[in-house]
Amino acid sequence: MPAPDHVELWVHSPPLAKATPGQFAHVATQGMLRRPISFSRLDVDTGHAAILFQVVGVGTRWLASQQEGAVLDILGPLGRGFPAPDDRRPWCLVGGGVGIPPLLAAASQWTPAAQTTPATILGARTASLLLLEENFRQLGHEVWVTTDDGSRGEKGTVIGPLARWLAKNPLGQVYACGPTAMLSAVAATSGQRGDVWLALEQRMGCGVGACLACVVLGNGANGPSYRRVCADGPVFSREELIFP
Amino acid sequence: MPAPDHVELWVHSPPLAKATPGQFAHVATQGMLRRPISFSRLDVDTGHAAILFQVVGVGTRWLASQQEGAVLDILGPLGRGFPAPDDRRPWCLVGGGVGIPPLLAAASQWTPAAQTTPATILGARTASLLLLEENFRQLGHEVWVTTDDGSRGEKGTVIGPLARWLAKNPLGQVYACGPTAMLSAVAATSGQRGDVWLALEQRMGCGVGACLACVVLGNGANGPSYRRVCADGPVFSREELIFP
Amino acid sequence: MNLAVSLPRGLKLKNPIIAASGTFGFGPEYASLVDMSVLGGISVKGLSPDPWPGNPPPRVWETPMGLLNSIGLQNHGVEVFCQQDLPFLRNADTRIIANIIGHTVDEYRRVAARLSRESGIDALEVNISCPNIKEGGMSFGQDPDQAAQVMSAVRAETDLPVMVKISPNTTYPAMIAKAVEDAGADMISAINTVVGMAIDVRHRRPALGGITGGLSGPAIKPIALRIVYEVAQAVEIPVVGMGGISSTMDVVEFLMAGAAAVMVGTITFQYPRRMQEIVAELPEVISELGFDGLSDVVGSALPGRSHAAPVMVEDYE
Amino acid sequence: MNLAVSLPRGLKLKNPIIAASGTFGFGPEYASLVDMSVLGGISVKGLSPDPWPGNPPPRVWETPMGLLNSIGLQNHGVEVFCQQDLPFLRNADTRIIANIIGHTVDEYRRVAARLSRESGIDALEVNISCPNIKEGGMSFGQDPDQAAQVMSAVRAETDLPVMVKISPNTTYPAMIAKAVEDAGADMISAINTVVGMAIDVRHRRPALGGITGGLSGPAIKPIALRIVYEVAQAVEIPVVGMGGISSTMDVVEFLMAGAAAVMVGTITFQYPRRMQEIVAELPEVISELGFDGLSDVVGSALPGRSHAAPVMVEDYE
Ligand SMILES: Cc1cc2nc3c(=O)[nH]c(=O)nc-3n(C[C@H](O)[C@H](O)[C@H](O)COP(=O)(O)OP(=O)(O)OC[C@H]3O[C@@H](n4cnc5c(N)ncnc54)[C@H](O)[C@@H]3O)c2cc1C
Ligand SMILES: Cc1cc2nc3c(=O)[nH]c(=O)nc-3n(C[C@H](O)[C@H](O)[C@H](O)COP(=O)(O)OP(=O)(O)OC[C@H]3O[C@@H](n4cnc5c(N)ncnc54)[C@H](O)[C@@H]3O)c2cc1C
Ligand SMILES: Cc1cc2nc3c(=O)[nH]c(=O)nc-3n(C[C@H](O)[C@H](O)[C@H](O)COP(=O)(O)O)c2cc1C
Ligand SMILES: Cc1cc2nc3c(=O)[nH]c(=O)nc-3n(C[C@H](O)[C@H](O)[C@H](O)COP(=O)(O)O)c2cc1C
Ligand code: FES
Ligand code: FES
Repeated sequence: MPAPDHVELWVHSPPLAKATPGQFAHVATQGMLRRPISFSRLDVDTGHAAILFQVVGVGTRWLASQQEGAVLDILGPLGRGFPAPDDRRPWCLVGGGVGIPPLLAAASQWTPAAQTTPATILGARTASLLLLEENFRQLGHEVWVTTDDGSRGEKGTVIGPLARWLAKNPLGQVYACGPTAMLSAVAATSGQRGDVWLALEQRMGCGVGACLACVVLGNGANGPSYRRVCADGPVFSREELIFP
Repeated sequence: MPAPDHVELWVHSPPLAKATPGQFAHVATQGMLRRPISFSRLDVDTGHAAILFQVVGVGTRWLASQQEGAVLDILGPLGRGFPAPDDRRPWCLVGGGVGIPPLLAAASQWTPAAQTTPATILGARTASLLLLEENFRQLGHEVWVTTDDGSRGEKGTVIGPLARWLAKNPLGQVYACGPTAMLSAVAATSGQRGDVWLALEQRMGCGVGACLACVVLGNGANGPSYRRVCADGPVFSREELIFP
Repeated sequence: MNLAVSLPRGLKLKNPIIAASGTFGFGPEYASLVDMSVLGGISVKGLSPDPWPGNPPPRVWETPMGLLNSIGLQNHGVEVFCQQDLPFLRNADTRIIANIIGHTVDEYRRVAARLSRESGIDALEVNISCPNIKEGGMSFGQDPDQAAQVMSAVRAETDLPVMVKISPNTTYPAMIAKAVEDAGADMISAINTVVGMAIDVRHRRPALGGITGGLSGPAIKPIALRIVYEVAQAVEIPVVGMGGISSTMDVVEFLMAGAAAVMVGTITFQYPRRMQEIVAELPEVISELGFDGLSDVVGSALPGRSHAAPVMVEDYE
Repeated sequence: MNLAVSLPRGLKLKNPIIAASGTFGFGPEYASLVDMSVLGGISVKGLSPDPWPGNPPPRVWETPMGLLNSIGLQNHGVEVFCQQDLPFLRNADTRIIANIIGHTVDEYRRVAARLSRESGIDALEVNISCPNIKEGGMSFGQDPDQAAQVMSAVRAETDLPVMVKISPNTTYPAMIAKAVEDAGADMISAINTVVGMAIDVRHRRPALGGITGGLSGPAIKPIALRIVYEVAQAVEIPVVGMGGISSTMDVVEFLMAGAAAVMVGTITFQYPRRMQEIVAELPEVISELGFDGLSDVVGSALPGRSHAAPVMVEDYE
C-alpha cells in the first residue's frame, strides 16, 4: 500500500500498457458509471499497466477488494495525455495527492534535458498521504515535498517550491496534476509562460466524449466554451483553460 | 443437492430451530425484499434449522452461493404453522414441488395415529424435480409419487392418489403445500370435510403482517376478505379460503 | 446531541425519524423487532371512514433499487382502528400520526372528525393521493383546488397538527404544497410513491394485481429530494421528507434539502432495525460533518445558505 | 428471426434497438467500441438552431441504480451539425434520428426546416422537455397545447417521419401524447428523464451544477413502463419506449407494454456493447418466451391481449 487507503493495482493488458502518461483507464465497478483513473506506471515490454488510487467511495472500495487474477472491465487508454517535454529545456512535475501517480508514469518515460536534473514537487495534506516520493528520487529527480501541516518537507503548498523553480528556470516546462485549487494556483503562478500542462479531474459519464458530462471552462474559438476532460483532456495547456 | 437447482441450507439458530413446521424464514438477500422460505427440517436439540429451496431468481441464486460459515440475516420463525394432527385419526401429507420441504419438517415431528401408517403424496413436473421422497419413506410413510410427464410414479397430479386416500379415510386429516393450482384442487377434492390445512405462497413485503402485501382471498366475518399469508397463514384451514 | 424536533401546534418529536405510513402497520406488527420508543414517531396505515378492501394480489414487485406496491390502501376503517389499534398505540412511547384517506372531501372530513374525538393521536397526515371518485378519479393531490378543499375540511374538524402528504405524480408539487398551506396545513410531508408498473414477462401481463402501483425505495430518492427542496422554498411551514431513505447519510441529504424531519418506509421491510440504527448514528454523523446540532443541518443546502463552504477544506483529496 | 421494424412514413429499422439521444453523441465518439451497423438506429444529441452552452459542472451524479445529469442540452447548433457531423453519419449503416430542441416554437421550426434540407436524416425526434422561454419557462412537454404547437410547426416544415419525445414530469403524459398525435406526430418516444436532485453532503449543496437534473437508468424503468403502457393505449401511432433498459428482458418488458421499438441510454456509459449484445440475444429470448416473431411480442401485456395465458404451464414451480 503506497499510503493508507491507497492501492496500486496492476493489470495485464498490452493495449493499456501502450498508454501515454496522463491518459486514463475507465473502469467498470458497480453502480451506473465507470471510474476514471490515470495510469501510474506503464510497462509496454511486459504489457502491464498500473493504476494507483485512493479508496474514497463505493467504486474504489470495490476495486480495492479485487483479488489477484480477477478480470476487470476497463475502457482505455482514453483521453489526451501529456505531450513529452522539449528535451532541450528543463522540466518540472508538480503533483498533489492522487494527482501524483500519472506524473510517475511520465517521469519514467521522459528523458531529462541535457545538463539538468528533472524537478518534482509533491504535495499532500499530511505526511502519511504523500505518494511515491521515493520513486521519483530513484529516477534521479530532485524532489521537493510540501505538506499542509508541515508533517513532512516544507509546510505549505506546492506553490512555494514551484515559484522558486520557475524563477530559476525561465524557460522551464511545467506538468501538473492535482486538485483543481492547486492547478488554478499553478496556472496563476506560471504567469504568461507557455508549456504549462495541467491534468484535470471532472465527474464523467461516458469517458469517450459522447455525453458532455465532464466539462470544464475553457477558451473556445469564439470565447469561453466548455471543454470535455475525457476527450479534449484530461491534459490541457494552461492557455486552453479558464480558472474562476 | 436434493434435485437439480435445489439447495438445502442449514443454519445454526436455536430460536429458528423451535419453529412450528409450516412457519417460514424471511431471509435478507439483496434487492429490496426478503425471501420467504419454509423450514424443511428442525433440530431443536442442536439448535439447527434447514431451508430447502429452488434457485429461481436473484435472491435464491445469491443464497445458494453462500459458503459454509456465512452469517445470514433471517427474520423468523414467522407466520402460523401447521396445527399438529389429531393423533386419533389418520393423516396425509400432500406436497408439490418446493411445497414438499415444510411437510418433511412436519412428518419428522408428528406421530402416526395408532394402527395407521401416515401417507405422503408427492408430485412434481418430472422425476428429477421430485424432492425428498426417500426421506418420507425413511420415516415409515407410505409414499405415492406422481409426475406430470409420468417419468416417475403415476402419470398425473397428486389429486389421483389423494382422492383414493380420502375415499378410504373418511375421517382423514389433510396437510397440503404446493402451487396454488394444486391447493385449489386439493380443496375441491376434499369436499366438505374438516381438517384440511393448506400452506400458501404469496409475494411478500414485510413478512410480519404490517404491509398487507401478501394477501389471498378468504372468508371474513362479513363476507369475502383478504387474509395475510405472512401473519394469518401461511397455513390456513380450507374453510378460511376462497379459491377462484 | 439533542435530536428533538419541535413542530407546529406543539408537536414534539424525540428525534426526526418517523416510520412511514403503510410500512409499519399499526405498530404491534413490528413490536417484537423494533423498539418503538426509540423512534420520533410512527405514521399508521391510511385510514378511511369505512373499510377498504384494496387491490387483488400480487401487490408487491421488486424493481431496480425500488419496490412497486399496489396495496390499494386496504384498511379496516377508522372505527375499528379506534377500538382495536388505538389502545395499543396509546401505550407506545412515541408520537402517533394517523394517516387519513378518502374518496370524497366528506370522507376525509369524517375520518378527521372521528379521530379528533380520541386521545392518543398526536397529529394527522392527510394522504391526498387517493382518487377523487366524484371528480372522475383524478387524485386530490394532482390539483391545487381539490387539495385545498380537503385540507379546509379537515382543518374545520380538528385542532390537531395536520400535515398534508403530497404526491410526486403531478407537474408542480410545490404548487399543491402552497395551496394546502394556504388552506391551513401545519406541515407538508413529501413524497408519496411514484406511479409505475412492471411486466411479468413469463405471464405476459402487468406484474401487479392493480396493474400500476406506487414506486418507493432508494430508486425514488432523487425525485423525493428535488420535491422536498422545492417545497421547502415554496412554503413557510415545516416539511417532513421521505422517499428512498435507507441510511443516515440519506437522512442528512433530506435535512440539508430542507426537511425538518423524515419518514422511513420501504427499507424497514428488509431491515426492520434500520430506523433505530439511524437514530443511534445521527448525532455522530452530524458532528463529523461539522454541525453543532440538528437544526443547523436543516436547509443547509438551500439557496442562500452556506453553500460554498465545504465541510472540510481538503487541498489534496 | 427477422427483427426488422416498420414504422410510419417508410421508416424501417433493422431491429428495434436504437441508441438514445444524448448518450451516444453524434456517432463517432463510440465508433471504435460499438459497431453502429448492428443497431436499429441512433438518435443524436439534441440540436438547437444556435449553439447552447449547457449547465456548469458537475453535470452527472450517481444515485441508487440511477444517474442524474444536468448537461443542459449543450450542443453546437444545427448548422455545425450539418457541416461537421452529418458527413460521418451519412456513411453509417444505420438509421439516423435527429433530436431537436428549442426555447420557442419558432426555434423548433427552424431546426426542423434546416434538417429537412439535408440528406442522411431518417427521422426527427422532437424533444419537448425544454423550457418555453416565452411562456415563463414551463416546458413544452408539460402542456398539451404547447406540445401540439411545436408539433404543428415541425410538421409544416418536414415530410420526414417525426416522433415526439414526451416528458414524465407532468400529470398526464398520455394527454400530451394524444395532443401531438392530433397535431401530426408519426410516433411517440417515451420517456425523457425524470426531474430529480442529489445533495453533496460534504459540500452542503446540490450535487449538480444545474441544481436539479434528469434521472435516468434502471431506477426509472417502472415509471417509463407505466407511461409507455398508458400511451400505447391512448394513441394509434407507434410508441418507441425507453427508460432504464439494461438487458434483453428489459426490452421485452417495454415491447410487451406496447413499444414497437426501444431506445437504450444510460447503460451504454457502463457497457458500450450492451446494445449489440441485446440485438444478438433478442431472437432467442423471444423464441424461448413462446413467440413466433417480434411483432407478436409488441403489446402482448396490454389489456385485452393474451394476458391470462402463462408462457409455460408449470404445475409445480
Ligand atoms: C481523468 C481522471 C483521472 C483520475 N485519476 C485518479 C488517480 O490516478 N488516482 C485516484 O485515486 N483518483 C483518480 N481520479 C479520481 C477518481 O476517479 C475518483 O476518486 C473515483 O472515481 C471515486 O470513485 P468512488 O466510487 O470510490 O467514489 P464515489 O464518491 O462513490 O463516486 C461517485 C461518483 O463520483 C465520481 N467521482 C468521485 N470522485 C471523483 C473525482 N475526484 N473525479 C472525478 N469523478 C469522481 C465517481 O467516478 C462516481 O461516478 C481521477 C479522476 C479523473 C477524472
Ligand atoms: C410462505 C412461503 C414459503 C416458501 N417456501 C419455499 C420453500 O420452502 N422452498 C422454495 O424453494 N421456495 C419457497 N417459497 C418461494 C420462495 O419465496 C421464492 O422462490 C423466492 O422468494 C424467489 O426469490 P428469487 O429472488 O430467487 O426470485 P425472483 O423471482 O427474482 O424474486 C423476485 C421477488 O418475487 C418474490 N417471489 C418470487 N417467487 C415467489 C413465490 N413463489 N412466492 C412468493 N414470492 C415469490 C421474491 O420473494 C422476490 O420478492 C416460499 C414462499 C412463501 C411465500
Ligand atoms: C407497501 C406500502 C404501503 C403504503 N401505504 C401508504 C398509506 O397507506 N398511506 C400513505 O400516505 N403512504 C403509504 N405509502 C407510502 C409511504 O408512506 C412513503 O411515502 C413511500 O413509500 C416513500 O418512502 P420510502 O421510499 O421510504 O418507502 C406506502 C408505501 C408502501 C411501500
Ligand atoms: C447524459 C444524458 C444526456 C441526454 N441528452 C438528451 C438529449 O439531448 N435529448 C433527449 O431527448 N434526451 C436526452 N437524454 C435522455 C435520454 O435520451 C433518455 O430519454 C433517458 O436517459 C432515459 O433512458 P435511459 O434510462 O436508458 O438512459 C439524455 C440522457 C442522459 C443520461
Ligand atoms: S464523460 Fe462523456 S463527454 Fe466526457
Ligand atoms: S408481507 Fe407484509 S403483511 Fe404479509
